[in-house]
Amino acid sequence: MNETRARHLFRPCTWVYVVLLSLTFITWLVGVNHFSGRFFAFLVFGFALLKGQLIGDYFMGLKQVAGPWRWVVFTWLLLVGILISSAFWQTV
Amino acid sequence: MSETKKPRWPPGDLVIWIFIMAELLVFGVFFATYAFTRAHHVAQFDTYQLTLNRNAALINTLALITSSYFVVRAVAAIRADNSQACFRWLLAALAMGLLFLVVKGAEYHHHFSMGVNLGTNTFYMFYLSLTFFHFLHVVLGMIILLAVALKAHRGGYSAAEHTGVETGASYWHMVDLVWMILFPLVYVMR
Amino acid sequence: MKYQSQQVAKLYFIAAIGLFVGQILFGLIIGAQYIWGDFLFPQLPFNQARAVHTNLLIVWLIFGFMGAAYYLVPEEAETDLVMPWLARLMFWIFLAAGAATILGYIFLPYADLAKLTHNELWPTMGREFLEQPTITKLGIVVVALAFLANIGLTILKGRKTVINLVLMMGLTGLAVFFLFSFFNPTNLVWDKYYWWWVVHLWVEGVWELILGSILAFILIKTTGVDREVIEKWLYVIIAMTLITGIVGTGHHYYWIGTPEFWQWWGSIFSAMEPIPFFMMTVFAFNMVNKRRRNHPNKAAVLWALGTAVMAFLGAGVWGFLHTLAPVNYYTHGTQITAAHGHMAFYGAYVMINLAMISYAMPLLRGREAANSNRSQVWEMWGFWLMTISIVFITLFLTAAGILQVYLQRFSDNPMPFMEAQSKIVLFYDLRELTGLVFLIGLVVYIASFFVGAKEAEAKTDGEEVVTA
Amino acid sequence: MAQAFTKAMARNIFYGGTAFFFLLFLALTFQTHSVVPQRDNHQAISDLVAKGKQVWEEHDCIGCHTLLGEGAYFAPELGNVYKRFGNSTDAIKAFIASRPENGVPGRRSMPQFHLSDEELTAVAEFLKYVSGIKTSRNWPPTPQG
Repeated sequence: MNETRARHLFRPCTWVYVVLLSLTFITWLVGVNHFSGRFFAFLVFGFALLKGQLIGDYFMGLKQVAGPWRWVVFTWLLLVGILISSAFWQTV
Repeated sequence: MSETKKPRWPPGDLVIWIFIMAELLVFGVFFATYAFTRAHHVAQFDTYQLTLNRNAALINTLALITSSYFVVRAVAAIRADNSQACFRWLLAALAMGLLFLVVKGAEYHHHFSMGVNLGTNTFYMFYLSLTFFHFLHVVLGMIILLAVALKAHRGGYSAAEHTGVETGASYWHMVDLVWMILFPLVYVMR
Repeated sequence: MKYQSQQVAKLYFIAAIGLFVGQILFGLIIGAQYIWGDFLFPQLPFNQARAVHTNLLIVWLIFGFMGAAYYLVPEEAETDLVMPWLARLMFWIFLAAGAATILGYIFLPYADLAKLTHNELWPTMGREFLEQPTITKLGIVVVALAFLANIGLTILKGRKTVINLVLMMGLTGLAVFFLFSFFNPTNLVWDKYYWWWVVHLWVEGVWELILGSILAFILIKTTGVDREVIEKWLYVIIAMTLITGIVGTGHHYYWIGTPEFWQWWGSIFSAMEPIPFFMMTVFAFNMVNKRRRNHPNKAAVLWALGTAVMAFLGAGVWGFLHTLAPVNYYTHGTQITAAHGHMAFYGAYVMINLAMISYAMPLLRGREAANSNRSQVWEMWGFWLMTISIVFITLFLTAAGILQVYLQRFSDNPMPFMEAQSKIVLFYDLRELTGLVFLIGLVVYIASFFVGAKEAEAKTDGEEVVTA
Repeated sequence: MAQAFTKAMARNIFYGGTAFFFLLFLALTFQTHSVVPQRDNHQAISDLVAKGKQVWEEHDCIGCHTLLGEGAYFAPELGNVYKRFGNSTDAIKAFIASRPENGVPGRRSMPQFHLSDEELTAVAEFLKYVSGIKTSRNWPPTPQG
């Protein structure tokens, strides 16, 4: 079990790392340029949720898990996503 | 490949996952409260958000992501039974954590020298509370990683038994995960 | 009972129940004063009778905790208590000091009690729940130190179990945080701020360690579930308790001159406080479902499960009801608080004490494992009468509170306090009637110690049963 | 169960979590200490106010009244009584001094404490000081307390 997991982990995690960095840069670009409004706010927020899911799946290793624990991070992101979105929808 | 049997449990000791869920819950509530409070004070939040340093936040986000990545490599190393590599990756991760603390500390120093505190206004109340609460989690996570690193250095883990590494790693990723939301929420979205 | 020195617990349990009766009688008196304002006036003004009601509660709960510790610590440590004589001596000192203080509340005007005990030398009196004269407070510290030394040394000498360690931490915390009762600055904000370090960090902090460890002990004994499993859960539950409860203190810092940020911190963390209570309920029922044996003391199991449920309702649900700052803005200092206080104290601390007494008393009185069936039936009647009464007391006080909030704080023309009170007297009537039922329940409970005392012990069908 | 859910880890989280959150609590307390002086009306604290607090305590006023919402719920809130009584310490003194010895038939009544004039002044000054404490959102919600 551990060996299979290790083989899965090594390469994908580096790839994920690069994606995380890229998304962060885009978020930063939006930030330093003070881009505002629904499109940009939800763009970076969507990136944030995606990054969270990647961290959960690949860094925390939840992708390898079967059953309810597989969805811990996803559920959290979903709830937080809904709550924050509903608060921001009308006010950005 | 061997799709035979995925484990039912996440890596690390299950107790840490109960703790992680509790932490995520607290942060989640904190985030939602921030968002809904902002909706009532949009002008104030948008004004004072501009006083934050997005470059510092960028460095910190990169630091945490990199740190998390190093921790992933540390876990991979111990699964390959390489204690010393595991130790080195963890040290690298700790260095990134330290970078986070220094940058964040500089940000706090800037704000405090401007006379900002929890009572200044609602935005700063949230900014300071959220980031400081997270800051303390970085400190705690680093203490855990340090303990794990030292044990790895002593050869306390092996490919067969390294629950401790996975436990510490899971916690550290949670600290990272929370920051992924915090960064755009507090620094960017407007 | 395995060790002779555990016998000392019996004294403490008897005193606890005796003081419990006093507490309830004075509860009925002040309940009556809510209806007939001049009842016993001016001989026994409300404030003095209330001090008796609340102080007796605290004292008897502490007697119960001490008794529980004297019973449980030797059994867990697998060794006799190091100084049973000290436990006996401290019992009489504590009882005498407690009784003298209570009699002072009843028979002296409070100001005279303050003068008599030279409160001016070190003023600590006259703060809610800390009404005791300074000399009594010092006495409590002495008793607590002797008590901690006694059980601490016993634990050190014997087997160190998680239950003993957690209990010891809880009791030590109880003593340590009590020291803040000696800090009484003129600045009211700080007075109140640190007053909560006694009150909140007791009941939503260290007392819950005591509660958790006693509950874990009873569950190990009555279900036969593996100690390892129970201790693990104990750690998780108390971890959650303190993680949420310590910063949760902030829910007392909303309106006392402390800064606004406490409204956020307090609301967020105290909103999590029901979680450990919920976990405790799940845990208790789980353990009982997984039991390896049917313990003949069904009453003790009932009390243990009752504790878990009622603590969740009283502390968890009723606490959550008014813990968020925007709600608390209106409910702070009304009958809502009283409603929560009654169910939380009963559900968490009264019931855990009665659970422990229920488990230990038959053994202390020479039974093999349990009382006779008839005695247990009486005890369970006591359980239901008291528990259902407290539920209704809580509901009536909640109704009174909602109405009070509306009339006095929320409506367009806020009413003066006394006028609002006169509108809600119906609920005080109902509360008092329910209080009488509670008293009947208490009498039935006490009777259970005497009925069927000569009859044979209750037996279960078989010792090793239920494997699902 | 293949999964390790170990007692040792549960213990570590208990100790670590407790220490962590207690330190957090201390940090917030520290912050509170730096902010409270701007709102606690400490400049109004005099010897007379200190004396008044002692009179307040030695008659167990908190056993019936609430003060900033804390205490018993048998009698009115007094954190704002100075304002409710028209910003008058004399009105407070007069009220306390005039309580009937044997109460009011059928109704709640404050006891007659036989306070000296100095004590009356002190307790009134204490209540005046309390009314100057700046509470969040100016609690209580209405002048009625």
